[in-house]
Amino acid sequence: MENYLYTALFAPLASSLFVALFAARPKMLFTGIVASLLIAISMIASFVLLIDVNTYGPLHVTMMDWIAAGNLEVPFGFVVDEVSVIMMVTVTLVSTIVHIYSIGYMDHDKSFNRFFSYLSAFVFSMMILVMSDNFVGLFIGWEGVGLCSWLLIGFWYHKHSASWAANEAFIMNRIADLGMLMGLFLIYWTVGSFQYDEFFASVKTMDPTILTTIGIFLFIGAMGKSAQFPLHTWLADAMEGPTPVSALIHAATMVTAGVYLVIRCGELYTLIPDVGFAIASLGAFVAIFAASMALVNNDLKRIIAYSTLSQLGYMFVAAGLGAYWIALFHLMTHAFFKSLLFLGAGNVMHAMHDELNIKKMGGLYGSMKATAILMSVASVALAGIYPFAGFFSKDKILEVAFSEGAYFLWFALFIGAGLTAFYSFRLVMLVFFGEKEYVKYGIHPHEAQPFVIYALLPLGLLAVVAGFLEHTFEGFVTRLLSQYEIHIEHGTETLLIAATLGIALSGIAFAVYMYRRGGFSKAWEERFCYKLLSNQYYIPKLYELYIMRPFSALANFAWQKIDTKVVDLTVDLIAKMVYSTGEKSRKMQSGNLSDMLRWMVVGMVVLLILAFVYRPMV
Amino acid sequence: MEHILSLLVFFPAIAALLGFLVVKESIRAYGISVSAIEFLLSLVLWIGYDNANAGYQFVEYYPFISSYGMSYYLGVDGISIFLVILSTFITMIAFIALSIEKEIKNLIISVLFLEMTMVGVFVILDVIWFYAFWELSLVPMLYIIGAWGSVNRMYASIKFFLYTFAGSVLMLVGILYMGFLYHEATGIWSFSLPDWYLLQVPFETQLWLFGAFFLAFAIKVPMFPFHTWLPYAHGQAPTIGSILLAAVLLKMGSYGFVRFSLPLFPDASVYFLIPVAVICIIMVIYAAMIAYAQEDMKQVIAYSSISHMGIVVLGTFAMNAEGITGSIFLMLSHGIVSGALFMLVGVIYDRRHTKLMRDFGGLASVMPNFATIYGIMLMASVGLPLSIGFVGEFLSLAGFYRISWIMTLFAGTGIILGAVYMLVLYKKSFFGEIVHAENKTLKDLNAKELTALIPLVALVVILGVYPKPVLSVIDMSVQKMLVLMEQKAVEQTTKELIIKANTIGGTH
Amino acid sequence: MITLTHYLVLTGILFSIGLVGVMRRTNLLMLFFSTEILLNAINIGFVAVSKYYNDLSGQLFAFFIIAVAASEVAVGLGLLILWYKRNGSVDLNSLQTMKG
Amino acid sequence: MYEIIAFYVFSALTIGMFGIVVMSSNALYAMSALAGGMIFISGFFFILDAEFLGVVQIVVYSGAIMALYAFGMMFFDTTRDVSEKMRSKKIAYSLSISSAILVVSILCAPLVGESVESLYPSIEGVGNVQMIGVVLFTKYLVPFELAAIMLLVAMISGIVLASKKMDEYLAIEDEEIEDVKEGK
Amino acid sequence: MLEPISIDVASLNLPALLPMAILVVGALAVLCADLAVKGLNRSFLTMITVLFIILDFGAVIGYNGPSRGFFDVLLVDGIAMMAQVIILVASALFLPLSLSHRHFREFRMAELYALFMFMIVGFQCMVVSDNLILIFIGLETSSLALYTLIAMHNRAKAFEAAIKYFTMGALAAGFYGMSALIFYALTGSVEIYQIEHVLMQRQFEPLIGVLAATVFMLGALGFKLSLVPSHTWTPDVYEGSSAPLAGYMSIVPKIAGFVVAMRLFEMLVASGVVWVEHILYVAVVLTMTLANLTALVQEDVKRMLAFSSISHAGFMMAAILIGTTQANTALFLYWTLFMFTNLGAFTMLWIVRHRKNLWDERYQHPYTKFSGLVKIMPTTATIMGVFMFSLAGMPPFSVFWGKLYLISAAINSEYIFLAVIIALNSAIAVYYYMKLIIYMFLKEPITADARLYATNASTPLKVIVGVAVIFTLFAIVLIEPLLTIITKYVTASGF
Repeated sequence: MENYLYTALFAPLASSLFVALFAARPKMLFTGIVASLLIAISMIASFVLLIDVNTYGPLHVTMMDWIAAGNLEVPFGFVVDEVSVIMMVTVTLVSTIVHIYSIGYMDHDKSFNRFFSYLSAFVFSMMILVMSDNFVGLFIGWEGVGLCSWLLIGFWYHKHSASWAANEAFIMNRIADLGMLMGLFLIYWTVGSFQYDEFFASVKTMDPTILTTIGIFLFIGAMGKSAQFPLHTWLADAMEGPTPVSALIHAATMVTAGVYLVIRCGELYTLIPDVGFAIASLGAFVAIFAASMALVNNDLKRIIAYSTLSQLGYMFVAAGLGAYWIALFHLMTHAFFKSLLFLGAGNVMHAMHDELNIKKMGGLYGSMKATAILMSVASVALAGIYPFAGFFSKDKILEVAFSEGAYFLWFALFIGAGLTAFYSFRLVMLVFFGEKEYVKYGIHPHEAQPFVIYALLPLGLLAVVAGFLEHTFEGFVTRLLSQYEIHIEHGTETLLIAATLGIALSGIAFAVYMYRRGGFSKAWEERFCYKLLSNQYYIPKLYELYIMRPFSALANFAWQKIDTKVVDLTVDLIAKMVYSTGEKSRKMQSGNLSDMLRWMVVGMVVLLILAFVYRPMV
Repeated sequence: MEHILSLLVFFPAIAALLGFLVVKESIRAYGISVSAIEFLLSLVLWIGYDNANAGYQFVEYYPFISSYGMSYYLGVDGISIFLVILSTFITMIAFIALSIEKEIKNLIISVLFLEMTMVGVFVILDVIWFYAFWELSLVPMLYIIGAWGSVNRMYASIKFFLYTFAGSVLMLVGILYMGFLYHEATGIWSFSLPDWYLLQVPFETQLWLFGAFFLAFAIKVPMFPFHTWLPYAHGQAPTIGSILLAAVLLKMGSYGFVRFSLPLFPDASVYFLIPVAVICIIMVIYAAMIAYAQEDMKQVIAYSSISHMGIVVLGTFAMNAEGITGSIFLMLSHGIVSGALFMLVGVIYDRRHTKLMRDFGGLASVMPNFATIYGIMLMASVGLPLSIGFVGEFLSLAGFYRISWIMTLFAGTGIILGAVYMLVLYKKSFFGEIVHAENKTLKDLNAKELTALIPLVALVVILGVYPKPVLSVIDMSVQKMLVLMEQKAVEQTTKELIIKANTIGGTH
Repeated sequence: MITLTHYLVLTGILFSIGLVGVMRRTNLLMLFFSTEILLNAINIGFVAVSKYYNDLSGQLFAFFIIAVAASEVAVGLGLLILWYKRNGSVDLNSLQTMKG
Repeated sequence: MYEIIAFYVFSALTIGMFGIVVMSSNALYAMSALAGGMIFISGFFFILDAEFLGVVQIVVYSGAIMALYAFGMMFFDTTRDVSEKMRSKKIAYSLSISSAILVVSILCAPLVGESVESLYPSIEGVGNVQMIGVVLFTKYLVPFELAAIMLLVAMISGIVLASKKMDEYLAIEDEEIEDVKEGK
Repeated sequence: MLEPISIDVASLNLPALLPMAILVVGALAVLCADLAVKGLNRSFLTMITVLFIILDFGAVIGYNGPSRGFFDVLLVDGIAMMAQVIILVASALFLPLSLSHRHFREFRMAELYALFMFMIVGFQCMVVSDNLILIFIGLETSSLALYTLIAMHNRAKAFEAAIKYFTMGALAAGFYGMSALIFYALTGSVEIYQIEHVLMQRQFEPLIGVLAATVFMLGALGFKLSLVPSHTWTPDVYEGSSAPLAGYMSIVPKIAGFVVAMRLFEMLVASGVVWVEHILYVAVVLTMTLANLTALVQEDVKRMLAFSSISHAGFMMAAILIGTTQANTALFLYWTLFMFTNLGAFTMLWIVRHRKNLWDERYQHPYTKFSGLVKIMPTTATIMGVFMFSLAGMPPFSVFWGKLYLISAAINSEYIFLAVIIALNSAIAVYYYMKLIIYMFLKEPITADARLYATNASTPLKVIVGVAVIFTLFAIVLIEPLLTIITKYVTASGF
């Protein structure tokens, strides 16, 4: 049992370290293969664990002590229960596929080996994140994935934009992590331990205000990782990284860590519904906010990134409203089709020689059928059309919102669904159908190598069928997570489903219709709303203007003015003062004899005067 | 094992004296081997150290001015032992990495003297001797900075010397007054720390004495308004100087807080807790911002160490085992990490004779190993979990959270700002295209530098993954000290605060 | 009736005159004159007091002071001669090579 | 009665003389005035019936010291007026006046105590000279001897300083003095 | 009629006089020898003198009679013993500096040695008496001899120094006389213990008289001890006179003066006249601080040392101000340690003396002269550095322990503020000592010719430096025995 656990956990580490040995060397194919194999092993182990957990129940091991000081004790402990095992399976599955895919994708990259080392390292951190049995362990993974995403976004470090995006991502996450740390400290000083079980055991009896504080702090952490507003800007910029990275980290796994955290702390958030609702509202807002930005964007990957954002919003709505298993379910399905979508996009990029502007594509269907089909499948799933995976999970979330009586949220999500459908098919249309724009740029697209396509097939399959696992899934995870039954009478439910499907379909239809006729007129691009959206609501500009610039200005001020001109100068002034007093007192030493004699007399006279006038109490 | 401490202290000094007889060509080898032996000795010390015993071990006691209560009194406990090992270790590493040719003999000899003083400061238990070592440590440093530094070295060295010296004379007065108090109370003269621990000082007096000691330690650390000597010293000092300065000398100050301020003046420490914490927060944020504004790589690290020392002191004043243990561990980690970073800067400086970030860029592609190690150290410095940097920072902040969560929040911004300036540094100098032609031909780390750096990397990882053996040893002595503080505190509020700070749960 | 105070006042006056001379003379020779005045003034005082107390130590002190004065003159003149041989001047403004 | 007159006369004369010593710009006048003043001082000694001191005063001062000074003056040939350019007169005079006032006023104060019994009283019918002799050769023998040594020192000093040995090299610059000696 | 006086010789306690007698004999012997034999070699004269000093030393140590002698004119108490020991040791150590490599005129004259011994006699008389007359004559004897010795260096600056010293000395003598006169008028006695006795009787009334006497005495002794504002002669005289003599002046006349000051002022301070205490306080603080500040800006090492010795004297006055047994012990301890360090420092100056002022036309030992010395003569530079660190009060070199003990004395008698000022002053002082070290170790040499720096070196000088170094470095081991001895003597003499 434990061996499986350790295999699942450490195979990625082994792969990472092994490959790292060759990091500096030119490309070696075997590194990619070895890495993929090890990840695959980890995947198999995870599946075995899945079955075990299903039959024997959760598994909890403590590997060794880590930090111990005062009353504080943090072990390296791992727990494989229903939730974590689902995460493990998802993560390893997608990772394996991404690894294999990358062998093809990074084929021509000179830092091939380095890439795999980073990628496996990421998987390792992600595994720690999901498997740890305490908050600090989770924090290790939390920071670890942050580091790996930094490395991978900045993988092509010679590109200024890439390294910039990497730093942005890291720093944004750090901001959130601070909040999380605070949460951890509060937990420690209230419970005296970081263990999940001990914490959840005592939440019932805790002072609600403390609970609320903890909840908020932890969610701030989640916001960072899951790029919720206002910490969302890094995700779009993170698309600077290689596409497989975007697929794995910024779509399937890492960004969902925040959701995972909230799900993990379900018992906490159920006790503080207000915070939960706030989370849900934020999620709903992000869902529609991100979707709107996706509408007008012309960058292939950014569109998908925004859609990821909005899907994360959906998950938070579910989690916030207490439907943890549904959030988890959507997390899983989303992982499948979104990574598929990204990997497809990767193929397209290769075909287009890293051209990302979808306006310059079109009509690729002819040259790359397989990719086209896969991406369309993924898009359909994303749009949430029956019977694709997206439908089941997403529709549930809408129902949850409805049944909770949060009609406003429901409406937001409802609109979001429509937008999602529209932009995903806008993308499909612009890329695969319509005019062959790329001819103008003299590009001859070609399909990716077969094994890459085969690698994608499982994802495609899952994107189609994953939805039907709904009930088994529910049964499985609700052993741990709180049950959530939707109490809407059947009629309304069907109505809702119909409505959702309707809006999704109409979105698709509209997209197809518009872009068959060559898309919108240029006039639209002059409109304010268009500008607003294409500039991401000017938020990055705001950050630039009101945070980064002032900060560096302030820093310079602190250095050049305060530190050198005030603090240091005072010190030097004191020294100078002493020295100049010396110079003055030097005049006394005129070397003239009668001055010397006079000084003696002066001394005497002064003292005599004092003798007369100054009489302290004797 | 009887006199191992005396051996540890005076072996380098004797070696230094003999060093005068060694010829210039082989002096470097001599230095390395001496420091290696010293390091092994310190390891022997650790092996022989009884982990179950929180008190002083390997104690040596010889009265030498008995009429005035001065004695030669050595001993280590969990608080000091690792600092000793750190000193010997860093000295050895610095010697290995040494790349100076000019008058290397004098350099090595003075560094060996410096090592004596460093070890001495950490193991001595007689306060007069402590002061002696404390002051003596300035002399070799003055020489190192002033003789092998860069353009503005005179100013830097004089500033360093005078500033720190001026700071510590008041400590001398404080020490003597403390001795006087002890004599008043017991009728016998004694300057040995363990005796002083048993002395209950009246509250008012504590405040003054705390101030007298505080100034010396604050300047050494250096704390906020007294920090300006540090950038100059680091900016001008040769690599080895910066390494020793950042890795060990700064720790003397924070060590002083743990060793003297807290246990001797618990009430004053608690009384001044908030002001000190505020200063620490200013240090953390302010220094981090200034570090961001720097153009000189070395200055960035210099200011970053100010910022980190802020967290160290904060942890010290958390008044609970978590915080103090954490801060001591953070001293070690900061010693290793900043030492390594300065060494790395030295590496690039030897090649390019500039430390300005704008002269670099794209180094990652020409010097991959260098970039990797730099990256690892950088991550350790921003406190990434599983790296040595995290443990101490986490514990210190966790500890101080018990005192005030809002202050912890502010101090915590250090981890954000730290990431900011460090990553910006890394981006500016390692990422991007290679703009300067002369950077295209840079050699990657050579064997010598690797041998110096690999151990540091190894430590960063090992202690990051398994700090427990170190922590538990420190923790024991710290808890002993806390109990002592709680017992000898004269004010009721102090007792309460210390007890509260060390208990889980309750109000916040 | 002449009391002790008369003599002491006289001493004071003479002493002050000596001081004046010490301060205003720049010719070293005459400066030495003034120092003699100081000592003489004190002598008067001593003798007067000894008379008042009818005690001899005062007179003896005066006696020794005279001896001191004599020897001082010898040494002083010796130095002065040296200086004069060298600089051809006995003005104290001429010895200002050392200052600061 | 005559004591009063004598006192005032002598005081007037002494003060006048010393005034000249301090003020006159002619060294010759100054010196003669000094001599005169000292002789008048011996007058006070006689009034205070300290004959011995009076005699010593006349002999030592007017004899020895004045002779020395006279030689000195001839040596320096300061017989004509000396031109003294005094620095910062104001300070000098203000200091002089203030010090004068202070010293005098202090000495005006009733310093002497009544109940003080004398340690070495002069006995009735024994002359001052004899008494002094007695005390000098008992109690004050050591100071006396030391004074002798002091005079010896003074003598040696005078000889050394004024001797040929010293001015052998006075003509030459500092640096060269040792050069010459190296030759030996 | 006067009946004949009969005095029992035993009651005179002649042994108390023996030490001085020895030196007088010695001096006369030297003079006669010089008359008999022409051109005696300086080494012979030096060694003879040293031998006489040693004899004297033996007599001092060996003395174990009653503390009073010779109709109570002599007072051989503990502090007198200590002071004499310091005086004699210092003399014996400084005199051999005449045996330098270059031949200096003055050291070939027998008179110098005679005067030297007479001077010592004078100092001894100062310290072994509490009779103002004897003190006065001792003072004058030593001073007159000293003036001559200075002048005998036979340089223009030497004459200037001598004349300045002499003239101010004459004024100081006037002050001394005035003070003695007032004391005499107050008490009808010229012996300190009597004065104390009577003043106690009169409850220090009239106070103004006591204060005035104190003021004049402060003026007189202040000149000897170079207290502000009577310190102005010190740097000039040190600069003008030869290095050995300067070093000697920084030690011996001062310790003699300190003893007198202890006898007088501690009586007054203890008398509870707060005024005196305050005045001394001010004088002490001024002396320490002003001298330090002026020393900061000096360009010449010798002048710097002069100012530094002024400020050290200030520390000593602080000890007298405090006046406890520990303080007085600290005074002697400090001065012993200071003696060795200063001996070394000035001897180094003497060694590196070059007949031409190559580096600066005004100064003989400007800082620039020493720049980069470590590259030219490492050992010399290191030794000089040791002395500088010691003077700066850097542990564990000798002076530090004196300072330590002094500060603790201040603290133990609740003079916290004074202690702080002393500490701060030593912090300021570090700068100018450090300056020399900076020049020697951190700067580049101007002329890399080692011979320029060794023109005056000779074996005896090196030996003396060696002694000084040893004492400076290993002072730690001396502290305990020194403390015990000094404390014994000081307490014995009731201070």
